[in-house]
Amino acid sequence: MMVADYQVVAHEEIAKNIYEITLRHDPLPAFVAGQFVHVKVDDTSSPLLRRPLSVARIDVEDATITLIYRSGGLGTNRLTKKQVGDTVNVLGPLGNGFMVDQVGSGDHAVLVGGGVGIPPLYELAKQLNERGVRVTTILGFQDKDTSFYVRAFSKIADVYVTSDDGSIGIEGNVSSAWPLIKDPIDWLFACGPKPMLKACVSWRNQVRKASFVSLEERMGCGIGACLACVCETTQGQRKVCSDGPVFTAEEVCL
Amino acid sequence: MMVADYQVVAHEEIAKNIYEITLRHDPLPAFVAGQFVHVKVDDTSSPLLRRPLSVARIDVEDATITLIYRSGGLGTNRLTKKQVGDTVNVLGPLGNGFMVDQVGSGDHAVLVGGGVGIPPLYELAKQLNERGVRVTTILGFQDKDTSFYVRAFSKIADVYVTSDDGSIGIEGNVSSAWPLIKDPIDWLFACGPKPMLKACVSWRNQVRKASFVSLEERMGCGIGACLACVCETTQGQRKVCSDGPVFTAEEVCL
Amino acid sequence: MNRLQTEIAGMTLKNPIMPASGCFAFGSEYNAFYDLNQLGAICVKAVTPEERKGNPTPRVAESEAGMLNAIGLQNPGLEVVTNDILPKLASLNTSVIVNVAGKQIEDYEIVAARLSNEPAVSALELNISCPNVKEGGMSFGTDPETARVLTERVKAVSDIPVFVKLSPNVTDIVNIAKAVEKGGADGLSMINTLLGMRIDPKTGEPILANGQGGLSGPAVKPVAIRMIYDVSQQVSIPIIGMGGVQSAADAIEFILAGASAVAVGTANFVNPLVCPEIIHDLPSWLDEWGVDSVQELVGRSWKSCSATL
Amino acid sequence: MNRLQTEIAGMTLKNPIMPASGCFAFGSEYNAFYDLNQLGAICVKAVTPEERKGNPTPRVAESEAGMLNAIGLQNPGLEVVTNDILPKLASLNTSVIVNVAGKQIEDYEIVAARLSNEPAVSALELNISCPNVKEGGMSFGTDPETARVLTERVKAVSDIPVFVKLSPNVTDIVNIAKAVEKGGADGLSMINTLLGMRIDPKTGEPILANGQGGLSGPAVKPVAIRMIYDVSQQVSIPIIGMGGVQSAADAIEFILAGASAVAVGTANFVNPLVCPEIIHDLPSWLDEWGVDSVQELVGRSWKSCSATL
Ligand SMILES: Cc1cc2nc3c(=O)[nH]c(=O)nc-3n(C[C@H](O)[C@H](O)[C@H](O)COP(=O)(O)OP(=O)(O)OC[C@H]3O[C@@H](n4cnc5c(N)ncnc54)[C@H](O)[C@@H]3O)c2cc1C
Ligand SMILES: Cc1cc2nc3c(=O)[nH]c(=O)nc-3n(C[C@H](O)[C@H](O)[C@H](O)COP(=O)(O)OP(=O)(O)OC[C@H]3O[C@@H](n4cnc5c(N)ncnc54)[C@H](O)[C@@H]3O)c2cc1C
Ligand SMILES: Cc1cc2nc3c(=O)[nH]c(=O)nc-3n(C[C@H](O)[C@H](O)[C@H](O)COP(=O)(O)O)c2cc1C
Ligand SMILES: Cc1cc2nc3c(=O)[nH]c(=O)nc-3n(C[C@H](O)[C@H](O)[C@H](O)COP(=O)(O)O)c2cc1C
Ligand code: FES
Ligand code: FES
Repeated sequence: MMVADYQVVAHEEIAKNIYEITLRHDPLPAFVAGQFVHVKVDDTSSPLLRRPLSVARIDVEDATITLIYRSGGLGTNRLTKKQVGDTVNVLGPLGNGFMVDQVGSGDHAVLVGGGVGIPPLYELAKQLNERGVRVTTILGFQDKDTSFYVRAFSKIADVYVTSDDGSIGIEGNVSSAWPLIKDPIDWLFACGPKPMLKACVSWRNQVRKASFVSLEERMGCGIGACLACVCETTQGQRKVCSDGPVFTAEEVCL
Repeated sequence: MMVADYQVVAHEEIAKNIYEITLRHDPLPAFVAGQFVHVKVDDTSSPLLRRPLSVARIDVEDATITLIYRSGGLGTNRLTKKQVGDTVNVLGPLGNGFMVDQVGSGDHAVLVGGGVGIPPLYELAKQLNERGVRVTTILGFQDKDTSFYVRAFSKIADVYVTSDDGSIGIEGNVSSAWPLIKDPIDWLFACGPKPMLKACVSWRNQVRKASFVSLEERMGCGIGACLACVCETTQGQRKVCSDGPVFTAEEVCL
Repeated sequence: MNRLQTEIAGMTLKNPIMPASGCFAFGSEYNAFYDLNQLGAICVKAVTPEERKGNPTPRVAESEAGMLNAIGLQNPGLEVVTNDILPKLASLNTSVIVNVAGKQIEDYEIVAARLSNEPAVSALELNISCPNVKEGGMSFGTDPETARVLTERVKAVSDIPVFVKLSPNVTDIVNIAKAVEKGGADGLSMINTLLGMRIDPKTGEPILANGQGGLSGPAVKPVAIRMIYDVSQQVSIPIIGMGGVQSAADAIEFILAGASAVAVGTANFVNPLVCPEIIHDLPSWLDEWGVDSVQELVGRSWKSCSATL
Repeated sequence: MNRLQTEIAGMTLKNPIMPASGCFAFGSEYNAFYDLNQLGAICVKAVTPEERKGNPTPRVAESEAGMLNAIGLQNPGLEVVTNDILPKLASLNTSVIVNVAGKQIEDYEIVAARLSNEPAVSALELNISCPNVKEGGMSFGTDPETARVLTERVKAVSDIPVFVKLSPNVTDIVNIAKAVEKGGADGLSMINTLLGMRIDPKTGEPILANGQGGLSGPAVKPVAIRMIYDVSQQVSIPIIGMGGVQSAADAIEFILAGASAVAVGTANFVNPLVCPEIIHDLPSWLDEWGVDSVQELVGRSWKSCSATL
């Protein structure tokens, strides 16, 4: 965990209001898939707070991380202004990330993502694929215009796509694709809006080994000091930023 | 008077913490030497208020104005970040400006400027020179590093330079150069810190036609609506932003 | 049908947006940018019985997302305002609300009595944040009983609606609001500025010549929203909301909190076109909400939907 | 000689900078960024007699140059704090100030009595902005008499310095400060957060699950400066100043206004290194002022120079 200025080495709009930004810091701290960074999008007080964004790609050799974010609010709109060569202040890596180590070669892992919950699943899919894990992904989008990374996932995973209006993939949400996965599932990883996570938690009995969900909560510090981001778990209140964002489907109370 | 986004066509540091920025808007509203613009240096609330900056050059053909400013505070520091191609929101032209029309060909005008009070005098000198007026300038700087536009003035005026530490020109403030002007003076125009303006006002009896000073005051609206920027004059309270910034040496009470 | 039409204290405004007092002088400056008849109303600078010079300069200081002002009620006095300034506003096709200030109750009475007969004036707004000289300098706006008496006495001499502008610098604004309602106010304006101060770290001197001043701008918005939300549920007179409004989204936030109309102050300095821009953007917010009239959104944050639909 | 050394309420701090309560948990998180022994003191999260779950989420909302929080005093309770958490802080070579909260005076007494015997604890800070259940929900911090009694009773059971943290949501903070001084407080902390609210313009729902919350950050700085300036001239106990501090320049502004020490809250979230950075930058400000010790600048905005030099 450290705070440092990262240099923007690439930044583009890859779908409607969806941006991909690649940031370099050499040496790059050790990032784990599923962790996030807390980004200061500007050096003034507007906006004041950092923005939590998941790490979508980690390139150790290149000393870069890639984030994928949806612009819309004050902070993310501001972030879109950053140009190659500019710096962005990054606090991270934060959170626990996905426990990839336990997933064995030959296991079947299903990754379910909705909207801007998809980014952290990409690095996860990549790492699982490298470990010889069979990866299936369900990617849920609002519509075709806001869809991204479908081709990238296709290279390393079986991909089901859903969209609310059917303009890409199956019409409906990720639940429409779930029954289509016929092979036994060993692991389930999910990240996205709360209703989606609830569905995933409800599927956990169909999963042979373990199911994990990554939560979102409004944050202050991002490091466990302010208690803004608590969630209820079977072990009592936990902090999404430092105890999570990844929890087991068993422990979270959504 | 209008408010519009101007495009940055040039921007560089021309002396220590002194920047020259050229802004284009086509069509360019009619600017008068000595007027100022109220600049929003950022589209967020940081800083909230606009910054008043004098117009140092007006290029009607090119549809540009040039501002020269000292960076130091929140707003001017932010302004330094603007790059060629970016836009800057400009409210202007504001204020009354210098009354150049009355100055006749062959008259002798002395322009006294201190620090960032010098910029508006450049356009004034240019216009007076074009009208066939003989122009003498006294430019007072802190030191050599923060001096600017000496050569530019030299092309159109007799120039006396002073600096607090003597690192450029005469050691001392503008008062040290005043006695060196031997020829009769018809007009006096001054812009700079208050003590300098006080000195200029005290010299007004040595001036045959009229003396003018341009004032600075903290501003809110810049257009006469908030009453932030009043000054005392022989005609009662006046607003620096809309009744000034230029006042006659007779009327101001400094 | 005009979806933005706003009925407030017996006045019909073409929309709920107006400049806030003190930020718009008497209107003529902004007239250079747009037709003032677009505005729901115009709220002009505080008027006192006699001319006031105001405070020495600097009168403004900046702070993060805010500004401090200590103008000090500079105005040419009741005579000049009535004879020279108001006649110019008489031809406007929008309501003019005149802000009234004073050091003792009599001051308010004098100004109100005179202005309430001026055809150019649609309503009065009593600025009760000024120090009350008779009561030893404590402002009228901090004691419920004083505020009630002031309201009552001004109401007795006014034939037009009277709004009372509340100071946020109090422990219990609901109490003051209720007292003012009891005194007969036709409406409330809230909030005035928060008392604040900046000191120059290099000199140790206050930046304002007056030492302290009033904080306005986006920085104070959450305080304004909280107060309007609390007060609007406890009084039945309408509220003109203000404090940091910069956009139509902000105006909607105020309306949802419980304001019937919205005044824009500091933002005019940042963007002279802010009022017409907000007015222009409001209808799309009504579309987003699926309502016909902006008035359906007043207090929607605490009113159940069924109550207003 | 340590130019930043600060004597306050009988404690000697190596410098006047400390994190503010609630923004630093119990310190361990920021320990990953720097050695906590650099800090003048550490002020930890509010402790109540029993465990508190706090409020539902969202607990924070952003506003211009500020944030609202409604954490709701979540803490593991006095037992766990004393047994499990404080021992970890005992080895620190800096002062630990524990923030104390409660719903009735007895709560404060219980926590204070116990903590004042803990070697790890150097001082207490009473958070009197909490609603007072016995007095019907009005906070302890809004009534001078209640604040005085609370202070007196806590002082009676405490062997260590007691700071009382004042709420800014009052008409007359000088009155409360004087009452608390009369009650025997060793010092004041000011200011706590301003009550505020944000409503989502798209849904009409408050952004905070709790509805309202406390505004902190740069937005509130002018209010804090004003209150410290006013109070420091009227009491003779020292003040820990806070509210929007982000830089050494801000800290100097607080000190010039009258604060003897300065706490940094929200800014830690923006920049985890802000406290050591401020400490690092302070000496150059002393150079600029030409003073040997930071303590010479306390209250310099209103003390004449000759009094302190
Ligand atoms: C652990 C974590 C990982 C995330 N990863 C991604 C990602 O990879 N890509 C992506 O697009 N988004 C991600 N999000 C959501 C992202 O943080 C918000 O979309 C973003 O903060 C909104 O900022 P804004 O400036 O657009 O909105 P504003 O409306 O200006 O935000 C105001 C405040 O609310 C907070 N906020 C608003 N929406 C959310 C939200 N959904 N979750 C948390 N805080 C919010 C902001 O952080 C800020 O403090 C993640 C959130 C968390 C908690
Ligand atoms: C009519 C006029 C013309 C000016 N022309 C020039 C120019 O051509 N070049 C130049 O460098 N400067 C000029 N100034 C001064 C310039 O406006 C200030 O230096 C600038 O506003 C400081 O902003 P900041 O962000 O650096 O400082 P900050 O400290 O961030 O400013 C805080 C607030 O104080 C105000 N302020 C601070 N210093 C001054 C000042 N000296 N005068 C007025 N307001 C101030 C700012 O506008 C802002 O509202 C002019 C001022 C006026 C009134
Ligand atoms: C420069 C200035 C002058 C003001 N003068 C007055 C005034 O004369 N009477 C009054 O009631 N309020 C006055 N106010 C307060 C505003 O009307 C308004 O209540 C406050 O600024 C909050 O709104 P804002 O944040 O949109 O500016 C003034 C505010 C400013 C900034
Ligand atoms: C997330 C958060 C939690 C807080 N918790 C407490 C608390 O438990 N007790 C307390 O007295 N003040 C608490 N405060 C108030 C701060 O200590 C401080 O007084 C206030 O935030 C102003 O300082 P700042 O602007 O630097 O944050 C909290 C503030 C924040 C932002
Ligand atoms: S964001 Fe502060 S504890 Fe999680
Ligand atoms: S700045 Fe508003 S009147 Fe001059």
